[in-house]
Amino acid sequence: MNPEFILGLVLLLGGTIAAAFPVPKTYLNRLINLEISAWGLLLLMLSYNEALALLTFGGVSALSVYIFVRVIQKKEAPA
Amino acid sequence: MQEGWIAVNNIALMAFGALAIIGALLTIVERDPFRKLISLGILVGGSVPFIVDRGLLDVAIAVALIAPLSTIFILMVCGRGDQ
Amino acid sequence: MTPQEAALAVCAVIAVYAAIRVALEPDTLRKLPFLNVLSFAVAGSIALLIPHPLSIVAAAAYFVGSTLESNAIASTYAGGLDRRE
Amino acid sequence: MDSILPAFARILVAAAVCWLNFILIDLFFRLPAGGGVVGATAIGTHIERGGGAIHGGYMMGNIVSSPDASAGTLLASCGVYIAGIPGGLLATFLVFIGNRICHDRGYAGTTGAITATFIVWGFSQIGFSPAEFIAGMVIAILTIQGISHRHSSRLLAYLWKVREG
Repeated sequence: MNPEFILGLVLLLGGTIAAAFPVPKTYLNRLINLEISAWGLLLLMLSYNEALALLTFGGVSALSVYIFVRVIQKKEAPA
Repeated sequence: MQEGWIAVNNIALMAFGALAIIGALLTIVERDPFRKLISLGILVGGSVPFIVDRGLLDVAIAVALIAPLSTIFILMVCGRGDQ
Repeated sequence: MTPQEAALAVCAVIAVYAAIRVALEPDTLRKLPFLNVLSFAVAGSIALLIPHPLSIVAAAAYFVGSTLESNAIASTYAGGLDRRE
Repeated sequence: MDSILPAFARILVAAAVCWLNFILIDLFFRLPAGGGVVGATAIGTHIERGGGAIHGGYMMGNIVSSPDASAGTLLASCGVYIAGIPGGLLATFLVFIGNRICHDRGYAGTTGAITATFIVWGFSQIGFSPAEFIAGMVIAILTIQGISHRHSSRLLAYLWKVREG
């Protein structure tokens, strides 16, 4: 139980709840709150000392944010 | 002296953990997207020293360069703020 | 108390102070100078935590990334995306 | 080797040296004249709206949105702390690359990093530690950007008026 583990769990749970129930209920707020839980998962992986997993997760997380952004742009565009 | 060094390191890491908690709470509480992204910057600043303290410096470099990239991606959805 | 410990303590205290000032500032664009103070403090403590040659690169990468983020937020807030898009 | 001054007094001396270094170089490269990018101009306007002076606001906006002499001083102190003079020159190169990424010419940051490298190295020969200069630079940027935007922007505008003559 090192500090990274506890901090990661707190961030993961808080970010997930905040992404499920965002206060102004927009897609953008859900996406930003999802970033909190992404950082919590990164700290959780850090507590197991997995360097390769951290690198891969960082890259894939940025890629998935880009895909979400494209989806939101297509959804909110005036048809 | 060695114990003193470890103790100061631990106190500094507690401060950075507090930084991450402040950033996460602020990101959840704020309502404007720009203010949420600035608070996310506080969260990143609190998390990177934990990666450095483990000795994973290459991971820290990659993460510190990828985090602003995803912020810029999110900014593509935000319109301009109220002047 | 060695110089490294004193410097690390100063950096950590200033980082927490800057975060509290960011939380209390009402104007959105005037939050960014406080965020800049925070990234100075974090970049300094990255170099102070582990004295290894690669940590210069880590501190510079963190600092440049944070500056780029502030720049993009300020440009988008001021009026439309800049030419980076 | 033990110096007469205690650690925190030496940190304050280092803060004064770093403050003079980066303020003089930023004034020399005309940072308060105007915003370099759109975001810097917007930050200056908001600071003026909050009761500050416009030229000080431009300079604070430029410090926020591109690595200038203050960032050069900090990273050069980190480099000298870790690896001596070569570390400082490596930090200078990284600051130059960072300036290029942020759409800036990059003269202020590079010059500040080079002068700071030799200043910090010189002070480390007479009993100061480079770690104290890292903390000193953080305190120096705190006095400009983090205490009160109104008063620091007025101080910077006054210095800019003095430099303009």
